[in-house]
Amino acid sequence: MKLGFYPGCSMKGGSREYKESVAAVCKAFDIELVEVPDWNCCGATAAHNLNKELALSLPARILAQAEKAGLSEILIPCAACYNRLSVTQHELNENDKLKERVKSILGMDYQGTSSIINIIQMIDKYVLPNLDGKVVKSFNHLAACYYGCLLVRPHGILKFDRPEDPVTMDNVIRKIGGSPVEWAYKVECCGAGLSVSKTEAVARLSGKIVEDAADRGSQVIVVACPMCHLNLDMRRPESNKYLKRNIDIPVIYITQAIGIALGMSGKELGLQRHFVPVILKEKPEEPAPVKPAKKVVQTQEMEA
Amino acid sequence: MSGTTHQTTEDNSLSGELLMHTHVESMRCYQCGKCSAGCPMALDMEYPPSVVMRMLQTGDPELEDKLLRSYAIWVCVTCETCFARCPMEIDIPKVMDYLREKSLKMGISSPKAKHIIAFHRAFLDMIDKTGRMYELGLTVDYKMRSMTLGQDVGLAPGMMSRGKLGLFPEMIRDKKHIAGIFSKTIKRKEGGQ
Amino acid sequence: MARIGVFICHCGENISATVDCGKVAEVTSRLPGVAYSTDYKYMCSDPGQTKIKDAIREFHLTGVVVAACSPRMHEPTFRKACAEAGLNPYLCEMSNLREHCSWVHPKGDVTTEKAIDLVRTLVEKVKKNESLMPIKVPVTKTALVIGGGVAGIQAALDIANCGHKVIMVERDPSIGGHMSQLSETFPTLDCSQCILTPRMVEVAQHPNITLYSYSEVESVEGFIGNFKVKIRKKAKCVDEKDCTGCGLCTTLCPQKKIPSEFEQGLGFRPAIYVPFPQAVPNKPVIDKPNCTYFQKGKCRICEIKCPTKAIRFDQQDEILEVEIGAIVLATGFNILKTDFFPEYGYGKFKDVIDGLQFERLASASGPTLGEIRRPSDGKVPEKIVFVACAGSRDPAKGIPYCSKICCMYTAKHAMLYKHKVHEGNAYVFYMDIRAGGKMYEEFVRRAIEEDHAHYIRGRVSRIYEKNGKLIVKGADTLLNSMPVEIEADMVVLATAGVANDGAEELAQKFHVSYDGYKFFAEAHPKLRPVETNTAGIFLAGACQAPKDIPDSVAMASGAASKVAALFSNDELTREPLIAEVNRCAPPLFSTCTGCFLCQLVCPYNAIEREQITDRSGKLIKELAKINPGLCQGCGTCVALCKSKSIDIHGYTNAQVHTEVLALLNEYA
Amino acid sequence: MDTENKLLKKASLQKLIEKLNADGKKILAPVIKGKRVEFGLITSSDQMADDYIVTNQSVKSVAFPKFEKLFSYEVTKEGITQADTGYSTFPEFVILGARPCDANALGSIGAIFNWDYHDKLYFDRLEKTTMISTSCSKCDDYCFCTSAGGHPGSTKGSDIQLTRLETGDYFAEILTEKGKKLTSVSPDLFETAPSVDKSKYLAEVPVKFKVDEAVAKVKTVFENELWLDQSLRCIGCGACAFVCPTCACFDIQDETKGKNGIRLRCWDSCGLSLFTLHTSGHNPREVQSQRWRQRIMHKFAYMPERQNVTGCVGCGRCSRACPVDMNIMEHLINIVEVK
Amino acid sequence: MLEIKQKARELLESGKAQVVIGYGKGPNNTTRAIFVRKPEDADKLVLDDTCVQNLALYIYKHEVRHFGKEAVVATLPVLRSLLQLASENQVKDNEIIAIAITPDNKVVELDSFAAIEEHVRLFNTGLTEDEKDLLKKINAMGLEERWAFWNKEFSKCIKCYACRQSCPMCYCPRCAAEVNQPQWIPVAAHQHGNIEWHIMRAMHLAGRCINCGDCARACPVDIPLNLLTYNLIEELNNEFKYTAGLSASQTYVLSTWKLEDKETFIR
Repeated sequence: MKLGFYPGCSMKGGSREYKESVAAVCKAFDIELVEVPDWNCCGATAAHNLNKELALSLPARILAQAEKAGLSEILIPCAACYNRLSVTQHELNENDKLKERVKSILGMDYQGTSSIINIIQMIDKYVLPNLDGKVVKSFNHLAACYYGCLLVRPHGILKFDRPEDPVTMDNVIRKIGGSPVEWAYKVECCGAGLSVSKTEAVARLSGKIVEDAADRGSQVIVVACPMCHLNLDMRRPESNKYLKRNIDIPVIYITQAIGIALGMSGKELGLQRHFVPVILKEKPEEPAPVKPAKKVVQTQEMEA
Repeated sequence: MSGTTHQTTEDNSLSGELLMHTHVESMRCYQCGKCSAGCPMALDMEYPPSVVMRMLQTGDPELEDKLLRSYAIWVCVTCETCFARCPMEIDIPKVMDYLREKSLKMGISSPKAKHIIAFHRAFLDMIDKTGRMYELGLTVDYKMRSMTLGQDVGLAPGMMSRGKLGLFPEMIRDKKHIAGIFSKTIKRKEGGQ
Repeated sequence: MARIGVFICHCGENISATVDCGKVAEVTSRLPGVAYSTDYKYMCSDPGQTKIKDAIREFHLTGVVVAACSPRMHEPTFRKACAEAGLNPYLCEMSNLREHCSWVHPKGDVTTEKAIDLVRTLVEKVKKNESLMPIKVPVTKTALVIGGGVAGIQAALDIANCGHKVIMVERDPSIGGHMSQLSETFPTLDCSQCILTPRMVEVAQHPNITLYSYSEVESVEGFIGNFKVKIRKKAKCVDEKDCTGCGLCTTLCPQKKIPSEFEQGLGFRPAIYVPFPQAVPNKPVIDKPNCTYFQKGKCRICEIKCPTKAIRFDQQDEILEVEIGAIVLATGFNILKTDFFPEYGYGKFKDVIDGLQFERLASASGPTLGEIRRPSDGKVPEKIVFVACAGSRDPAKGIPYCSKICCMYTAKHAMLYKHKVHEGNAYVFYMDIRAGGKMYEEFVRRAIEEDHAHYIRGRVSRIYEKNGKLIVKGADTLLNSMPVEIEADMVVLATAGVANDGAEELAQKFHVSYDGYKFFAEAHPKLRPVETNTAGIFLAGACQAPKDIPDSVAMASGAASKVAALFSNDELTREPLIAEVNRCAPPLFSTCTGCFLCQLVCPYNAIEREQITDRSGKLIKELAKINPGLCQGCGTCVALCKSKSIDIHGYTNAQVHTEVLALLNEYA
Repeated sequence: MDTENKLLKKASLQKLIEKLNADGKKILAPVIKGKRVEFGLITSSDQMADDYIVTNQSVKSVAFPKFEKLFSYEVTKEGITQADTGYSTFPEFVILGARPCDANALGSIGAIFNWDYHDKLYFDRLEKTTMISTSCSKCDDYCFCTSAGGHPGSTKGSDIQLTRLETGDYFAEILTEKGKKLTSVSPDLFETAPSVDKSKYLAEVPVKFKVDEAVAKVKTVFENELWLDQSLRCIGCGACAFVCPTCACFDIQDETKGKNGIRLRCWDSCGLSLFTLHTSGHNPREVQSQRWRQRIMHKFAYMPERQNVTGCVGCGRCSRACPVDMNIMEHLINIVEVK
Repeated sequence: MLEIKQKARELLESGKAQVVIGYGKGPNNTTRAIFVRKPEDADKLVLDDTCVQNLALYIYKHEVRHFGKEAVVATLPVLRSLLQLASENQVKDNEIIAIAITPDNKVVELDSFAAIEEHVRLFNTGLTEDEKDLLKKINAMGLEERWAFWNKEFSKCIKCYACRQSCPMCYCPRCAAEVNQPQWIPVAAHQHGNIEWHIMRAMHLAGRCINCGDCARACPVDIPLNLLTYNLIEELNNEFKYTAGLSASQTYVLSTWKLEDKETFIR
């Protein structure tokens, strides 16, 4: 099958291993990725911080280009790009005046009919149903699935998973043999766009995320966003410094996790490109699990 | 607080302007503080989100001015946590976007935020020129603007060795189109950067 | 030919100051059909009334128009006077010259003209008035109280003490409601069970009260004074007469780990159980879905061991039909379900509990025997966080209203905790403190000042668990919204009070209206707070809106007094100003087409279907029929009837039509 | 009087119209109104419809309008005073281009309005009306005048009849004194006529049944099932009666305003269910088949009996107007064919 | 067409129906309603483009009901009429058999409201583009122009009540126009009486008209009466997403109230 594809800038640079692993996984499942022709940057945080119309026009151009190429469903693996494009589509669909204005800025027609999906939705929809028999190496690790902000918020627009306690990625990990850990920082912010301009804040925020993952015994942090990856991986020295601890949990993309389970090589998946070396420890043998008490269904009985 | 506090939104207050341009009703805020409680950057802000909303509610020009000059609006990372949990469903990130744009337009942005703004500008300039973000160029440009030459130098070789840093920017074919978009939006409003 | 008498009142100077009353009398005397017309200073006075009576007799009047003040006050006066003179009272109408004319216009010819118009309009109407007789509806003097919480108990006892029969229906195995779950009550901190239990026992022992516990209302028909109610008595599988309530069965039942509803899931009960020791009736029921015998076909331990052989596995639900004169709905409220707060981990973290659970922890009869111990590991919490407005005042979660009771019980909880765990720390996150009520504000201040509960003004953003602690992230909005992070051992959410399960179905069953939150709607928010739109059905307690014990009890007594007033007569006298579907000769029988669009709009459910059959019983036609016991004369059906087959007595189509024409000076 | 035959040149017709208008007479003639042809006031001959069988509505409203004030009254304390109608204010009408069947029909209505009571209103109006009919040069499937005692060139009820010749000129038969009087406004317009075989210009309307047979038969089939069969699809509206040139039923209504009121006569139809509804709620003609029977019986049994005329002239309007294709001719043939 | 005849014969032969209301041919090649009671007469049934009359009004006609169980050759307006009549308690479920045609020209027998509802869902039940255009045209007129237009149209009315009598929804045994105590609507066919009559009738059809167009077709003086109901149909569709005659159980839109009802139409 064919799927529209918007890689976004960072996939060409800082997170090329994400692209490599997305490509590898898609290939394994016969998904042909058709890049949006002559795509541009979505404008990221910078654009909407500085100028609203620009922040809408840049993503709108991408969508218009996709429409022109007849791409009805577009995979956007970068959570930030996914968010910007989704929000743009929503805002323009809600406001005809704005839509007209943006169309005139673009000098292009724009309908807003393409459906946009993020990487986890794509995996959920096209990979999981065909997973049977493909897993050659169980992903036997305690994994902290980190969703970040932009996959789940604003929920009213993205309508993806449960905004406070998402589970889709955990489910993917479980399906490939992994054990997702219960932890508290699934949707906390990593500091995102302030990585360069306010590194100390990012060190703090990312540090707390990494720390919680470590404290819960995670052996790997799984992400679905280049920005998150950057902050949790490349900024590890800074965050370790902030934490005054040396945490060496590797951070990998969800597609890399799937690739590993499919038996792909580290090189194929670009694991060597990470700052924190990807050394995956096996999940320890657990003592026979204590049978959890039967789930109590609380019923609030009332009079009559 | 001056004597002109607590105006209504019909006045030429900032909150009225917000209502008109973003449809966000700052008057809905009842100051529960859930936004500030959940804000990851609240510690760095001199006015956490709920205080920002309160300042808007007063309609006091002095407070509005303080707000537009604040560092808080720049340090907001638009993580949307506040909006996600706001019991009154107020789109605070949208408010922040608006305040930033206005602050910039009026040229009264917090000097403390100059690095952040410099980064954003460098970022946008890069897109303006190439259509896409190009990390090496962006870093160099940003460092020139922010005069933070020393910071993060250590990263470059690491990135380079991991194949994460291209030496040359990737350009899109229709650069004119992008330039056109810039000239019709951000440059139009700022009278050309 | 009509012979109308017109009586213009000066109302002292209230009317005559701006209206030329003599001229009004003079002009109207010339109207066709007017037999007598006069004016007088005080028509409502004895001499004034005598004038009317004399004129009726002397001029053989067929109708009377009194042009005076608002009919609200004196219509009964003049109608009574007419009746005394032998004229049907409904042939007398009042024109409101005072409020509608003299008080609102300056003196002048135009004002007098308007007065003439008003009188002429009514003269034309009265020509078409008909003699009416008040409607008498018999009253069955038995009340039905639905719900055995404190409101239902109060209402039942009050009615029963007036000497009337009461049937109480309770869904659960025991009466007592939420109040029986509470530890202590604000603002006095007296023991809830201690004050409630005697009342529960009183209900059980009252000769006028019949209690059907473990029962539900199946259907309701009829109208005020004459309801027919079907009650489903769910099978308890225990013979109430044979059972002595010894409790042996409950100790022998092999099923021991069923979460107790009464303990809010914090404790357990067997499958044959009495919900709590003070239950009324204090006889067990078998919870079929959890009973080994019912699920697996064997066990029967209770049956074998029962000393009085009271177990009846084959018992079936029983349907009772009762005749009822008035109904009190006291079905109470509920609290939010656990899936409501993902950001607080409500339902996910064991130590994030709700207020009712805390009540059970604090209750001496509760699962911890009154010691505050957290559910996860039984540890006594050293730090406890109370979150007020958990769900309330939260439009994003669909509950914009204030639940009213939480501020008070949260203060109480903080206090109880501090009384039991002296070295502990209690934090209360609040938005506003709403402590309106006698001794309420003082109570909250006591929690803060004497018991040192830390009140923080701000809403909690998130709670997560880490290393056995609950990390509560909030902000102090009184300190520039400074972030506050508390590592608590337990969190108590003051979850919003919401309408009870099944409230909507129940409301529809009883034809009472309800609001957007499914709380039952009162007939008038200020003046008829315990009545519903359906005559004869009253509200008590938190089924109408969240309320505390004193409010519930007061409302229950209010509803009871309404019932007692209704029962004070053998018959209900109703104004005959009600709607009626016309009748005519066969083959039509009525011009009603039987479309029943009227049935849909009647707010009082007064429209029934009547079948016209021939002698052999074959259906000829189905017609709308208005139940005079239910009709309130609102006229909605009249407006909707396309074939104009419905009329309201006193305001018939013909009367309204002629009034309009008369006002346009086009009277016939 | 004896008929005078004249020639009215095509151009003269226009002049005649002008003269009559100038003389204060109102001229009613068939005019095209959308898809229909109706009588309307004209001031010039080119306003007249040229190609039509009959007008959709009949000409009867000139003397029997759809509603008419009978008198006015005033209610006072003392009683009711009645004011007279404005009889004398009726304008003088000239009907130009009615078909022979229409002209004939006014006589049928007249027979009713002059039966047990002489209806002054009707006859006063008729008195002020001059009827110039035009003979029929064509007919359609609905026409059956020849079965109803008429024919396309019948002069009964006309004061003047025009027959169009191939030249476009008219052969004018001056039939009555009233007709003669009308020609006197401009006698020169009516030229001496050549000898004309009028029948050559007339449509051929086939005879479907004999009117006498129908009249005789109708009396015998009162209890027959055919009424039900015929009227099953009848929806009980008044369209047939209201377009019928001979239907004369009316309803009396009072309309009041203040103390004053007027009494009106309005068209009514025996096909409407309310027509015979009693105050008691009982309706002697309870179902539509009874009403349909009444309609036919009245026209073909009661009127011949009482007024010595049939109540149908065979114009076919009712069948054309009927929303559910009730065809009176077809139904009459059925009746005649009853064994 | 053959199938219709066959179906009708089947129904009559099996005794499932005692009368089939359908279309037949009259003299002059006209189309009319016929009432087939004998299987051999089923051959008289036709169904073509001229079969436009809404036969639903015959199902409750006393004389027709008298024959016994009715079947009706049901075009879309007939089916929608049946559903609307059902929602107004005028026909009962399983009382009538509808012989209907599917969009792919198959004859189907629908003997329950549920089946009719399902069948109706196969068709477009909104106003057609032509009808919408007409509505636009009339709404584009200014108030005064529109008033003049209707005044002119109504002046033609002769109060024959063909509009009412042809309408399946006008089933009242005593029409509001016939109420004479008091006389709300003047009987005479003068302007005032005509306007009141037609506006009253249109209002009584608000939310009930299923747009068969028979009122306009029946009018002997060609008043475009269905133009009056177009507007009502559109308004109710726009304001309440309500279309009459789609379900036997739908409650009358103008006498019910929902929380989500907007009140913007009150101007």
